[in-house]
Amino acid sequence: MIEYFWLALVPPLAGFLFNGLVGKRLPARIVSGAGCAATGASFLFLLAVFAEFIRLPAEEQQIVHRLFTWIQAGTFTAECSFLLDPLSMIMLLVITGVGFLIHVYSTAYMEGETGLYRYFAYLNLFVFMMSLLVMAGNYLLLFVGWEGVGLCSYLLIGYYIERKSAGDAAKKAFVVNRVGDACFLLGVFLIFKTFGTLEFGSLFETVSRTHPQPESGFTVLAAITLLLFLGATGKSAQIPLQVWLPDAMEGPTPVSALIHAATMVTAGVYLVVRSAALYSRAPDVLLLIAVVGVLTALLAALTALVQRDIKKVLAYSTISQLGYMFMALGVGAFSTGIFHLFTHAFFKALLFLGAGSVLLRLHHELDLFRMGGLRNSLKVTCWTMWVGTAALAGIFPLSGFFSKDEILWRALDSPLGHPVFWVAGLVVAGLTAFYMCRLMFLAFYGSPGHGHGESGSEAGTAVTAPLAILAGAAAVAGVVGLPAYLGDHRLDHFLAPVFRYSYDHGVSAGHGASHSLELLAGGAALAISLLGAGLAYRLYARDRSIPRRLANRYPGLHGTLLQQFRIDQAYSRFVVGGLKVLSRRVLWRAVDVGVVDGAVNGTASLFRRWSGVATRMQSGNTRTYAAWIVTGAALVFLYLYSVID
Amino acid sequence: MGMVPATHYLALGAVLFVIGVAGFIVRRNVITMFMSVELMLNAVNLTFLAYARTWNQVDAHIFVFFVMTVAAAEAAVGLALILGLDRHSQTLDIDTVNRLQG
Amino acid sequence: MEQIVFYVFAAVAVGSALLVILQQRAVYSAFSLIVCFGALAVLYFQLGAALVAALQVIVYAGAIMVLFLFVIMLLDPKSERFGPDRFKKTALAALPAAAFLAFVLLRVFPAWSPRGSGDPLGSGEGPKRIAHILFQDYLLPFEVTSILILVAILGAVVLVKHRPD
Amino acid sequence: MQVNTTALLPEILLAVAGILLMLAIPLLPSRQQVRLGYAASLVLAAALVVVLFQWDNSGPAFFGMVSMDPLGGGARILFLVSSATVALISVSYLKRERLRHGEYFPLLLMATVGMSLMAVSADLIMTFLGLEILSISGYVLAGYRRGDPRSNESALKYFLLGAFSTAFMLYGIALLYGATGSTEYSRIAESATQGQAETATFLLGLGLLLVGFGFKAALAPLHIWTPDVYQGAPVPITAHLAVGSKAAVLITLLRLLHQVFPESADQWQYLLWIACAATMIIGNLAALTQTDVKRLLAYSSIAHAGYILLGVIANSPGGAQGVLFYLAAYSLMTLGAFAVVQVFSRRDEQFTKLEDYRGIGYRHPLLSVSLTIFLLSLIGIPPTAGFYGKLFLFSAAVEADLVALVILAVLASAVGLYYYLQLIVLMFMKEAASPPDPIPVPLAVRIVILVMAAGTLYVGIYPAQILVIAGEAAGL
Amino acid sequence: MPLAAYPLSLLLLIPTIGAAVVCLLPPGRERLLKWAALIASLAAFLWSVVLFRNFDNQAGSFQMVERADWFQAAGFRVQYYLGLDGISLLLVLLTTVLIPLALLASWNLKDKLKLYLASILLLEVGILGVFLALDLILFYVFWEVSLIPMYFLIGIWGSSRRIYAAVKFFIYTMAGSLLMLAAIVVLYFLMGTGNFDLVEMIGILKRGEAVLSPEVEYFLFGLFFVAFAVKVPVFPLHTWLPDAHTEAPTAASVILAGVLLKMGAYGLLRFCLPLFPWASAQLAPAICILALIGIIYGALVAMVQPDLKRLVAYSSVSHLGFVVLGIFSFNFQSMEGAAYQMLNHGVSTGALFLLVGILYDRRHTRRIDEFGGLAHSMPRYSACFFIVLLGSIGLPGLGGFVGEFLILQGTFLTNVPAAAVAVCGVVLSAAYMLWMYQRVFMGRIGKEANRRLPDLSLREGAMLIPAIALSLWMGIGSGTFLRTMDGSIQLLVDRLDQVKQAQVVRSDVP
Repeated sequence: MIEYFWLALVPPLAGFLFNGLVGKRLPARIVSGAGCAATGASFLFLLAVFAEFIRLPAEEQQIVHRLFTWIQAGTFTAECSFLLDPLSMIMLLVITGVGFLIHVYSTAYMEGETGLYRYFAYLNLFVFMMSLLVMAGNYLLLFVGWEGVGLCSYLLIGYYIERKSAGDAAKKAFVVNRVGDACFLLGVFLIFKTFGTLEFGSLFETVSRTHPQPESGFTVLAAITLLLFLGATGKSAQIPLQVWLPDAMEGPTPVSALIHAATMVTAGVYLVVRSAALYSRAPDVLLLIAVVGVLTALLAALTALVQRDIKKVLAYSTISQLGYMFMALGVGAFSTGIFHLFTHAFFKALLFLGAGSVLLRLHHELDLFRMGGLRNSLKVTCWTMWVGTAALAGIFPLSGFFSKDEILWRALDSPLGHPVFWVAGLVVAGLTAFYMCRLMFLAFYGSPGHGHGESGSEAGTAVTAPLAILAGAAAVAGVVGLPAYLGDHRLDHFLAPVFRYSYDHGVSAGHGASHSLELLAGGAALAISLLGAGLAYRLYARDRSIPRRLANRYPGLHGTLLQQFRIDQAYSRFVVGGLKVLSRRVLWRAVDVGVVDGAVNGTASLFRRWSGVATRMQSGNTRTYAAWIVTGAALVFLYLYSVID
Repeated sequence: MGMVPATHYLALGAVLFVIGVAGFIVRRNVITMFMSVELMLNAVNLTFLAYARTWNQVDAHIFVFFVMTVAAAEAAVGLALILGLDRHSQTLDIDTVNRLQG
Repeated sequence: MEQIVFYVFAAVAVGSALLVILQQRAVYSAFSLIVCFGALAVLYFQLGAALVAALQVIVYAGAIMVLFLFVIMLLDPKSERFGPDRFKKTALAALPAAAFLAFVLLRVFPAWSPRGSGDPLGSGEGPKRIAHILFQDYLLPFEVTSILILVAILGAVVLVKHRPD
Repeated sequence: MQVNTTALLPEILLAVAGILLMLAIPLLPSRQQVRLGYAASLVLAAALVVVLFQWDNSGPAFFGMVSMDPLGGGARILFLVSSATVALISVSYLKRERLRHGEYFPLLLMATVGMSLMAVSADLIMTFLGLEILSISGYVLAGYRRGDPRSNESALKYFLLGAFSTAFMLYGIALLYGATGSTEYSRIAESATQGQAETATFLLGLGLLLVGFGFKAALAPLHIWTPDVYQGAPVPITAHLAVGSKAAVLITLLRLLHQVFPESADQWQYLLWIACAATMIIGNLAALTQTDVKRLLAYSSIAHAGYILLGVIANSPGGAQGVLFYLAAYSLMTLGAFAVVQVFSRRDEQFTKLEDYRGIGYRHPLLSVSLTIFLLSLIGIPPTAGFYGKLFLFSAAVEADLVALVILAVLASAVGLYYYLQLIVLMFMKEAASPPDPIPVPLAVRIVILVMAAGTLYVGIYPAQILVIAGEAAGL
Repeated sequence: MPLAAYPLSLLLLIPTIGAAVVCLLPPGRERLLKWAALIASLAAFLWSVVLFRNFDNQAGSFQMVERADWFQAAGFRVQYYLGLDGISLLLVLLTTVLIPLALLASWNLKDKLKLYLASILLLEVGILGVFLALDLILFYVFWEVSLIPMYFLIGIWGSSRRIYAAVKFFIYTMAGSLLMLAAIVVLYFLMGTGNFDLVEMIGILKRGEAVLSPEVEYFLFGLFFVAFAVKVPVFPLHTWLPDAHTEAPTAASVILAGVLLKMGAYGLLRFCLPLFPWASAQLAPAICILALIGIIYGALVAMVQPDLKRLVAYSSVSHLGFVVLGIFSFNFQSMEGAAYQMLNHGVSTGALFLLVGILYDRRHTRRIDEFGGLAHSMPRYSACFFIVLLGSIGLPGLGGFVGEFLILQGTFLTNVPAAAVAVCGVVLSAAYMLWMYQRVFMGRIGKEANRRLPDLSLREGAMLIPAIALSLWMGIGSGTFLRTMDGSIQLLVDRLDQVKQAQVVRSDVP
């Protein structure tokens, strides 16, 4: 059965086609049922595959299936080939598992929507594309999934088509992603040009042979990895392409949970880890990734501090956490990055779904400051979200603690790490705890906000069950990656075959540092998180006037934070606006209509003018005509004069 | 008795020809223009005859007959057309004949 | 003797030719033209073309010019009024004309004085030889001129005849 | 030396028929005079048959005044077909315009005699006389619409300027005679080859001859009379001037330059190079802004004369072949176009403005589709005769290293596209302004249009036959 | 069947007969006329499928060759010489696919229907002839024959500025092709074969039996290139295209964008490269720059167009820039990609024009700001539009990606900066297309007129489904089409390599 793992793609695709083609005329129950069933089937199938997979010896945990040759032109070949290895296995499980829960949640959340068939079709398509992305056996097929999830993201962000903002956000997401994709493509070209293949297996093997040692400086590998990383910044919303993700919250909340928190945005992380064989040989690029990760994490966390929109807070949090993951990758801790990806998928999905539950209750009121006091009416939501918050904030012993702690530790401990990363990570951890607790206090505590009373309740089991399951997962998922002082890091071992061609910097080996130091570092992180939480409690649970006063006193700073350091505005003004002006005023009106077409029409009118000259010869006067004849004769004489003698 | 060189006859022919050309361009009266053409034809005839003498041939004399015939034929048709012009516009001024132009 | 005749009549020819184009009234132009033709007839004669000279007087100065005069009198054209800038225009035209003449007179004609191979033209044999050539070598052109004249007659008839049908 | 009367049998036939027709005027009642036109066409056809039978005849006749050769034969075919076509489209025209038939057709036949003589002439005097017959009948025919001042003006301008240029040509002949002592083609060529002729006089004579022919062939800047004359002349006569007359002059020019003046090729090629360029440019440019169809076609014919010069300048049998082929193609399309214009112009030639063609495409499909074919052929788009005409001309020119001139021709004809298209646009793409107006198409004209259209297409699809004839005529 | 012995002639004959039948049928019977035309075009399609199946992918040379003297006289020999290779085969197929769709698109036309149908069928003959002809004169004849019906289609059935557009189109193209005619004549004399046989000429040049001097080769290449560049269109010669596309009726736009532009690119592949490889190689950098300008410039200008058709038209400028870039990057991938992109552009842009036409039929405007929120009133239509649009912007899984990818990949191998710039085109295409989609389909329905627009009809569906299916097939099963081209492209590449090697030799000996 395991060799048919790629059949996991079939149910979501079938679901997509079913809902897309005939869903419009079917009742909502069938539509949503089909959507859930497709993802569920895929998940179950993959569980079965996993059961078999886990039993294989480590060296056999690399199954390639070649379906057909997709593109072939001369020496260039792109197969439609699938790869199942621990990395894709774990990704697939997360995608379909979390995806299934979110499908189920959606049946309730999206109830009554007219375009339900579209929604589920897109969602299934997304699961298909995301699975394709992680299952792909070469860069080009990966790119198919890569673009495919971008497309689904576009469709789902723009799901509420009548909203202009949704359309804008969708378009922005796609176009910004395309910038990254373009770089990705260039990376792919360079890979082919350099190594002549795009298949992961043979490529990594070749690389390990031709480039046994990492080289610093601007090598070919550095160029490749840099280009791929630029692609990853698009998908994973890192600096400089982070601007689309906050806007992407225009989509339905479950979509935000699935695509813009749990799965799609982590594709960048996946890409880097998948290419670990390349990245591990380009230390300078790794450093850059770490720097970008840290900066993004800091920037997003700071921005999240002041957001009023509940989903925006979560969105910035996501960016920040992704930055964390990249920091891990940047210090060479690839499996740690995946570990955080794994845990993050649960708690961030949970948080978004919780937020969705709040929105359902409040009829899509997004402003945190108009909420409050929901803890009584939304009990399940409240406590599950606390679990999620705690996990995100890295409170022991929830999953987030382990993964985040490991990242911080690697940043300090890895030969590629640096204490600065660690310190920055600590700050982000504190900030995270602060803004998450701020969110919780604002939403669930204090006096009820405007427009809603104490009455009202949870939306139903379709909502609460996924919340509960995710809360459970968020709580315990850390067990797969216990730190050395607590036990076995199973994830590391599981993922080990993935990195067989990577250059081993000795990241996980430990550098003579003792467990105690690691323990100390973990304690520090925990302490900082608790500090952040406490501060939030002080500022938002008890007396909310301080933040307001702060904001009033430093409007510039507040605005800057609120506007994400105004990067987005700069982009839209200078890049987008600039291009529009360039296109409309310069290229179209001036160059195309003015110069190029002007030259054409100008030639035409020039000919008309010359025509006027030619017809002016034709005055109608016979004597003038005679003069012309004499002129002609004179010209002949003139020539003959020059010839004769 | 010295013979006048042929060149002098040729020169006279050229002068008359040029006078004819000038007359054609300068004059507005259609008949005068036509007379200028006749002048040009006579200049040609003189040239023919001058060359006939230098070549010692009579062929050129015959050419002159033909030219005269042609001149007569042209005169017949031309004067008929001039009569037509007068009938249409009661003028012989060529400068007024410019209905067709452009 | 020949030289005197030539220069006198050449002067007459050029003078009358100038008068043709400088007279304001067409009638005077016609008279000048007749004078010019007469002067040319003399020169033709001097060139040994007695028959041509005779025809020049009879056909050209006689028949054709009478036709001209007839038409002129019939239509009675008003005298032409020359524009005020006439002299400027004339000067402008005179320049290329002078250049052309200089070119022809100084470069072309002097370079060439063929000595013919044919027999010299006896004064009395002229018409006979001409007839001989005309009706043998130039038979076809001669016949063709009849067509030409036919065309001209037909043309004149068509163009002048009053309302047809 | 022999008279060899049979050599000129076609011309004699035409001349006699012309005289007979003339004599028939008083005998026939005016109603019956329509038949004169058909009789003239028949005579022309008969002459054509004679020419075809005599195709293999060659050698001099009439004491070296004329000389039979394939070039003359090919040219005569062209003239006879052209004149016959003109005769056919004239019958209904004369009837419609209430003009006399009696004098018209003899004049046309005589003009044909003139063209024919030019084509076979072997002596400058003969050529001159042929040209004069053609010209004088042309003056008369151009002024044939006596009631119309435009026609008179046209004829008068044609006459005055024609006579003026004739004097130039005669002067040239005189100088050539002076330089060589003869007017016979072969003798002139001979003395030039042997270096006996004095260069200055010879070249000056050649130059003046070129001025005369350039005028008749409407080469810039001597084209100046053409638009006015073409516009004012009766439509069939415009066709005659644009096709038969022009072809006669061009073929004679071709023969003179290729056979009589090959020694001075450098000089006349240089002069014609400039004339060719100027003609193509001025013809096409001036046509751009025309509003009258006849005038437009006049400029078009100027431009086409420019293209034809390419073949003349090439100074090779291939060039001559190109010229003859082009003339054949040009005759087909131009005669066809004028036939359509004749029908469209209606009573008193009221409708010759471009605007009058607005929207007629769907009302008179036969006429408009045929006209479109002719116009496309004039543009040079396959599969029409004009395309191959251009191809063969360009080939000859390229072979003679006239690539620059070919490129110029190409660009000029690209400019020229516009005015042909304009007419197509008006016919098919604009709505008619006035209510439909029936246009009677007389049978003879209908046949002419159909034959010309079919011919244009046929030659455009399968040019071999015409090409072979042209090649033979050019001495290939 | 004796005709089966002349497969390519039969292909030309089918639409010709169709046109003749349409002309002969009584004008009143509109349905009959339309069906006759449609059946003729479908028959041509089916026959081309048969050709496709019988095509031997292994051979790179011309197949199903038909060759006979057309005429031979006075030193001129013109042949009726048809042949099919991998590149032309696919373009033939594209043509026969698009023509029925174009006919369906104008199913409701009433005005001068007969002339219209006959024009389209004649146009098909001309286009097919261009792709099949192997004699330069024959090629030129078909080239021009395809021009006239299109001129009439734009000029008679176009919208308000149709005449300007038609005349501009005609003069632009004709000016280019007249230059080509001059070049053909020059080539004819230089080769000295006494005929216009393309295959023979290439053979002679290849074997070195005739050598063109650099000046001559530049000159001839330039003349050919201008003719084809106008048609493609390459950057500064493109301004006829927005006008022509915009003013043309839907069917004509479809054919114009779908096939006619390909004639230019095809000409580059068929004539410019194999005949003048040296000049091509020398000028390639400059041409690549023009192509890049076209890509970026076309995309940017498309972005700000207020008119749907104009937008699509400028997008064609951008897409065809990719094609030219691919051709002049001179390696197997890029050239095959270029050929593939030609196909894909034909399908996707053809479909886009069909879609815009559908909208125009309903609202009689193409202004983007007249629309908005159409996804509500026309969901099926918007879905189709979106899929086609994705194909156009090169989403993997649809046809556009394969072509674009191969072009870029190939270009990257030889010219990294060019590929880097061209990649920007990928981003921009997403930008202008999605922005347009947003303004037309998303948001609220602003104008009352858009509220009750009927969704796709069966007929309209029938013309879109094949296009979409084809796009998907080309995106996933690219092998079907790529394999047919391998041999032909390989020949081209070999020809270019030959020159490159020769150049090495030449530079050794100064």
